[in-house]
Amino acid sequence: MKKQVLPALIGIVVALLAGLLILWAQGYPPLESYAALFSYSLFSKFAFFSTLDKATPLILTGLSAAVGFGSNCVNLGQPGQFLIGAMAVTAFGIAVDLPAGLMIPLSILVALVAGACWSGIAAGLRRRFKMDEFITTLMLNFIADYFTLYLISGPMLDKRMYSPLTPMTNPGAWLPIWNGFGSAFLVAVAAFAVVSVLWNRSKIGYEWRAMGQNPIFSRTGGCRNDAAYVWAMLLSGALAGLAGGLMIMGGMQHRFVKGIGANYAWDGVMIAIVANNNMIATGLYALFFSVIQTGSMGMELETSVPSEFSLVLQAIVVLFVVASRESTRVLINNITAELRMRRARGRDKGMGDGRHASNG
Amino acid sequence: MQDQFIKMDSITKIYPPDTLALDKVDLEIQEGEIHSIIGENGAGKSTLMKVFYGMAPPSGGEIHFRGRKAKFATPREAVASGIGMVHQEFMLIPSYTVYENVILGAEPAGRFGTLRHADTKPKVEELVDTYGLNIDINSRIGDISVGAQQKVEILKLLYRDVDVLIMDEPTAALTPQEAGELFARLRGLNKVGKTIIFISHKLDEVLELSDRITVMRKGRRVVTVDNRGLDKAELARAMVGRDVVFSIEKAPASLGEIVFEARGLRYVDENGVIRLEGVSFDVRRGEIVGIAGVEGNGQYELVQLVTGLLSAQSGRVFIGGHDVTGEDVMARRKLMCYVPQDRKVSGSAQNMSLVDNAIMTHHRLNPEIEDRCEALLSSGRCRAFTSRLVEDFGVLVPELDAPISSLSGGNQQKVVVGREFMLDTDFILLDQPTRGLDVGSIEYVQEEVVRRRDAGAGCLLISADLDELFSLSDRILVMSRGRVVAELRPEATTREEIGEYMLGAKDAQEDWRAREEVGK
Amino acid sequence: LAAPPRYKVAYLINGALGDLSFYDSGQEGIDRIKKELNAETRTIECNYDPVAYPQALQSVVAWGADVIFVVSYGFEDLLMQYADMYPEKKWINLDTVVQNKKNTITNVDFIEEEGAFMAGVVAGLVTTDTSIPGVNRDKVIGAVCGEDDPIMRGFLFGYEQGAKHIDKDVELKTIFAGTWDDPVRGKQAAKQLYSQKVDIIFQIAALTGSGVLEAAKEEGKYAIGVDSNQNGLQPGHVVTSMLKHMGQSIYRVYGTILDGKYKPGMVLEYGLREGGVGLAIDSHTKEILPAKSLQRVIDIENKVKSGVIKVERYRG
Amino acid sequence: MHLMVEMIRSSILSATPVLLAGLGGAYTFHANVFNIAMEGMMLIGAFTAVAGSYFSGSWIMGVLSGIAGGLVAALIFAIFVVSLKTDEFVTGTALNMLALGGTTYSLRQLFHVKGAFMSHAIQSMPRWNIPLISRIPHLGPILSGHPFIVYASILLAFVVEWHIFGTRYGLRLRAVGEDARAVDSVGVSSDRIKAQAIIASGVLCGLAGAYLSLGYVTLFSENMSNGRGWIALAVIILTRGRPMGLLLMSLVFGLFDGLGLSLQGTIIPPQFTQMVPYIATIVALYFYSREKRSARGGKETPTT
Ligand SMILES: Nc1ncnc2c1ncn2[C@@H]1O[C@H](COP(=O)(O)OP(=O)(O)OP(=O)(O)O)[C@@H](O)[C@H]1O
Ligand SMILES: Nc1ncnc2c1ncn2[C@@H]1O[C@H](COP(=O)(O)OP(=O)(O)OP(=O)(O)O)[C@@H](O)[C@H]1O
Ligand SMILES: [Mg+2]
Ligand SMILES: [Mg+2]
Repeated sequence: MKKQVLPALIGIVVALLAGLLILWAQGYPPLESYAALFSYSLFSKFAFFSTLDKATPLILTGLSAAVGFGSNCVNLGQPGQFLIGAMAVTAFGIAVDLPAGLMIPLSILVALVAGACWSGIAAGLRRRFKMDEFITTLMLNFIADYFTLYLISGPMLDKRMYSPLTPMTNPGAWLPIWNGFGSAFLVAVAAFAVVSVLWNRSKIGYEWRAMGQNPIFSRTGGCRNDAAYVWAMLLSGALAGLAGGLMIMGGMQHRFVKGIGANYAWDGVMIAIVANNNMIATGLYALFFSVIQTGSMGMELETSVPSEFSLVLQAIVVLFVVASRESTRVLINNITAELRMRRARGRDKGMGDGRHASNG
Repeated sequence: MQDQFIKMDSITKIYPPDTLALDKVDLEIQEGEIHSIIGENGAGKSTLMKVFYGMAPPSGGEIHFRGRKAKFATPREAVASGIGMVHQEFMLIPSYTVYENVILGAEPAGRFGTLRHADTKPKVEELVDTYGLNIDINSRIGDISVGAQQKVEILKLLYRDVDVLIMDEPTAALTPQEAGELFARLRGLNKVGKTIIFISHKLDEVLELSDRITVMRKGRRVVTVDNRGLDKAELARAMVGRDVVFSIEKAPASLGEIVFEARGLRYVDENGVIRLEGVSFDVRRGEIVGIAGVEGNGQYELVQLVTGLLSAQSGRVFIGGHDVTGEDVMARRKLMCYVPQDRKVSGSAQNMSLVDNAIMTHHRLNPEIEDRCEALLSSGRCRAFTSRLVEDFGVLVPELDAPISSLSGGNQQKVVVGREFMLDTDFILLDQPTRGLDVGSIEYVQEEVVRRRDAGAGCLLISADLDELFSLSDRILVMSRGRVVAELRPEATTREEIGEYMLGAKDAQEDWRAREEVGK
Repeated sequence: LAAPPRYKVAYLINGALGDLSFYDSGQEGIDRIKKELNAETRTIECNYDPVAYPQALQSVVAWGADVIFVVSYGFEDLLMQYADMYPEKKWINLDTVVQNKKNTITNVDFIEEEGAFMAGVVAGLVTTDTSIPGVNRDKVIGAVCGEDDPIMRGFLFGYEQGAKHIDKDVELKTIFAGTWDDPVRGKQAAKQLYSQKVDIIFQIAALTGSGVLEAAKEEGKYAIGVDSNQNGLQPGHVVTSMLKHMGQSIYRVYGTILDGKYKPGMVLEYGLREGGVGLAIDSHTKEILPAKSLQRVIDIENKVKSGVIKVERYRG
Repeated sequence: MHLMVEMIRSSILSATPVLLAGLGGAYTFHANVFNIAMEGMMLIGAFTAVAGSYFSGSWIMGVLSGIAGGLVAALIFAIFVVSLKTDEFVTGTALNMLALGGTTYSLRQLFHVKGAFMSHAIQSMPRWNIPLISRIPHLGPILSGHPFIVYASILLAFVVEWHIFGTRYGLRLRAVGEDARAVDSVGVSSDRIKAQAIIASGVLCGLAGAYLSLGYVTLFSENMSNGRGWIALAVIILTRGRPMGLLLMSLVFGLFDGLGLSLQGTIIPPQFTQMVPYIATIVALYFYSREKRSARGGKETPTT
């Protein structure tokens, strides 16, 4: 972990500097823009809470991807699982009306199960027919996309509305907002805690990690890889589903709106890979990405920097962090090697030349 | 200077971050000699040759070749100067044919790089004939035996018409017969003027073959001697820096009840090839049963069937009196330890920490490392467990949280062996437990196995190393083409006899007689 | 002549600029009030991301906007809440009708059925007139839509009415491309329609529609643009464009604010008569449509404006 | 023109970008480089092609700069993956993101538009009318009148087939994919072969992008590759990187792509018809995996 912090910091700093350079080259005031970036994401209560709101889905999709990749399941189906989770919660919240005390836990459960079912399809196809989950999950994304679109523009359309969206869920399913702070974030934090413990401390978590590092090793050691694979896929899907569900339960909209998935799922994939599937790092990068995304609106307002800039910035961060992870290691190794070489030379001078011992 | 064919001067190599693989090594090799290099694992033999061959840039030092300063930046330049190397691990493309492997990197090509085989194929065929290699150049590498693959590696060098052949541990996976054949071939090449550099752990081979011998230890050249009336023990001492016991001393076996039994195992693989047929034998408490055989004759499948990684089409497996035929790996691991042959691939996860590698299998079976909640593992207890393993098995480690890849191969192997032995079961399956280890580590692992046997465990030992089989086993089974073709007692047989069984030269009739003899 | 007061004006849209029609047309209006009316303007795009909606509203308020033009598909509820929280600001909601408790939102509702009706009239005239080069004998017209939503349905509803007004036998074939931003797919859809005897296609698909226009040119057939004047994009093949004068409406509403005639809580229905929607008729149109037909278009337009012809609305 | 004819014609057209990208990906596939950056390379190629054509006023320059765009993306990918040894998956994903953000951002900076850039100054690829064939009824419209890249890509499939399976480079390429060290040991730099394969994939993906923005339509729009790189990746895996298989499968994909649109007007809601290509890919994968299973003797070996 400690070894990861330095390259990550180097990568982030270099990427932010590169961003600064791009802004400057394009004629935007770079420092002012960055000031706007941070002040619209951190330096006011509302800004900070917005950042947490944005971080909520990112944390969950990030965890989803980390669990998947970390245990050697290439689940790229977060977008689909996200949508299905959101849709299931919407349908549940419209159809069922119970007090909040019941409604909220049940809705969370529904989101988890729905997401897990969607990834479960891919897991099943893999187990049963050996079909690569990497392709099936990708294709299931498109299918989920069109399927939910069908629902919101047909059977579940709110007839009074102008664009494809469903009616609101019953208020029992709404997560409270306390003074601007969306409690959905707490659900994400709880999920983070549970998944971290599961991942780092539990037996199945150990098997997932072992399978992720070397499936032959874990299989030889007696781990039931097939079962572990299915559980990892289900958990991964459930987390993405929860991310979708919280979009409906949290915030102020409480309905399934077209485009609700936005880029959260893909961002989660990015986050997991810069974090190298480490849970704590996933949480931190989710927060960091959410700062960039939230702040980009501030840059647009204050210094007219197009909001696409945040996309560029994120990609640069990923590339630089990944590159610096590799190159700092190589660099440190080479420096150590050089020192060692020098030491060896110094030693020889001190000791004289005693190495031509015998030559037969 | 003229007579100096190859002269390495003060070669140093540091692998980042701080593995000093070569420490100012000087070495001279004369034209036309067979020069052996011996040394423990990690002594730097391979590295020295890789530096010479242009595969690893040296950190310091100079190389002179034919009196001229040579600095090969890539193997291509080395090859162009007439130097060829057969690596410790074969460098062959399994899905390619022999011919394609031979020409790879020096392909005959016409316009736009189109391959042209018209002239080359006959040339390769001719080489095969001239040197009596006896292989079909159109068969796929994946389909031919290890011995034949070895020949392909040599053929690659002949095709490139090299003058210097570097052979890095070529005999590791060969039968005695195949090794003998290889030596004859090398001598033949030597006669037509080729210089041969030969690397091996096996002192007998080296003494048999070489003109001169260089001993390396811990990245330094210890000594170079002419091979005249040399003594094996002396060489060994030079290698490890202390006296080495060549044969493990062990008390006669005191047999207990049957702890493992295989009954009529048959396995047909995905391609419909019969890999195992009617394999039946048992192992008793207090004995070590060795299995000899040329690689690829069913040992791999046997191990997989015993551990439960594969399931047999027919036949049953009993461990400790339980029928485990339908059980999965974990259920069987309660009853058996298993030291897999490839510690890097199946014995460990190189990027995981020492602790995470040490608790594999124990995590389900050993309540000692559980947390209060049964589904969780206690990290403190896992560490304590690992410390105990490290202590009991004398593993040299920097810290428990370091990735296992930061340990040397020998120490990694100790972790694997220790982990398995700590399962403390009555049946032990060892698959090539000492392959690639140095003399010191081999000694350690072998002694540990004997200790377990004396404590009443039954061991099944699969090994390609006949010396090991002879010194450890109480009984030796020979496998050939998926069958157990002989059951022999080490004190009543010879290497050559076993070799004949391994190659299938002896037939089944004799085999049965041999079995009956032992049965008495 | 004193310069008008320097208001802070925000244009907040649920989607993104660059559709070459709806949102962009609104942006034109914003640019105009910036240039001509001394406003300080900002545009916020939410890129269809629901999490961005509350943040966008909050940011606009934080920035200190006085006048907020908003396209609020998908966050109507939020808009109501914010309008109630900040009643002193001028909230102008475009293209839909949203009413908050304090009734401070002014809505600009476009009667797109009327515009689409006129597009249908033109399509009907083209497909029934075999003297126009490339027009076949079958009376089939087409439409390529983006995604399926109520506004789309409204367009189609008006379009079909218009065509049937010319000739009861005209048949309408529709393809939903399923996306607003894939011209490649739009072109593919259009080509399929043209291969099914369609003479003229009404594109109601934002960016996807630019593929439709290209297909028209390639096939030697005709198309009708949408939202802004696209007649010049493929000259000779785009007969007309159905305009939704977003920009003009924004300019007009902003004008009432400067005049002091602005009243919060209104629903401004901008149809043909009010100039909220209409057809772009220019030299490109005249090149394709015979003068007689053109005259008929103008007659019908006047009848709609004067209420002689009643165009039914989708949500009747 | 008949709907059938139009369907076949349009399937050829929409198969082309998938085929081109797929041929590029075949190189990386055989070099065992997991190239998920094809989507991004294509997008960058589409953008630079339009920019090149717009500023130079020549479609040839447009195509060349499309190729150059793909090339630059490939160089970035190669530097990271081959030189810095970063993970292919990570780098590819980041590159896709960079391509999406970068092209959108540049669209605004360079052309001051959002969403899409159209202009009469963009020169599109000329279409080739094949003299005799174009007059054959039905067949004529199917085979004739396409941008030249359509023909080039079919030809290219044969060239790539020859290049990968019949030349010195191909022999080395496939060897690198199987065991890079073995190739290094005979004095051929496997890194170099890998880099070349990545570059080849970049060039072909750039060409695919140029086809999208200058051949199929004449404009650039945000995210205009729109998943075609992913489809290409799926097709490569399904055909195991064989150019002839790619040719066939991308046509099949093109057909399903068009089918999705034309199934509308039946009672199936449009959203379901739009799923057709993706469902078809899953079905294809099912058959592919079944074939793989039965090639192994049909017997499942338990993996626990
Ligand atoms: N690629 C590498 N990176 C880092 N260290 C290495 C590398 N290859 C070898 N080493 C280390 O260099 C030292 C010398 O290794 P080398 O392979 O030359 O030994 P060897 O004498 O050939 O041993 P063996 O008998 O096991 O083949 C060992 O400590 C080894 O661990
Ligand atoms: N690619 C590598 N990068 C860094 N270090 C390596 C590499 N390969 C080997 N090493 C280092 O070399 C040592 C062991 O290497 P290796 O596995 O080659 O040894 P071995 O020959 O199998 O075993 P031993 O030398 O202990 O008998 C360890 O210290 C390991 O960290
Ligand atoms: Mg070694
Ligand atoms: Mg070695």
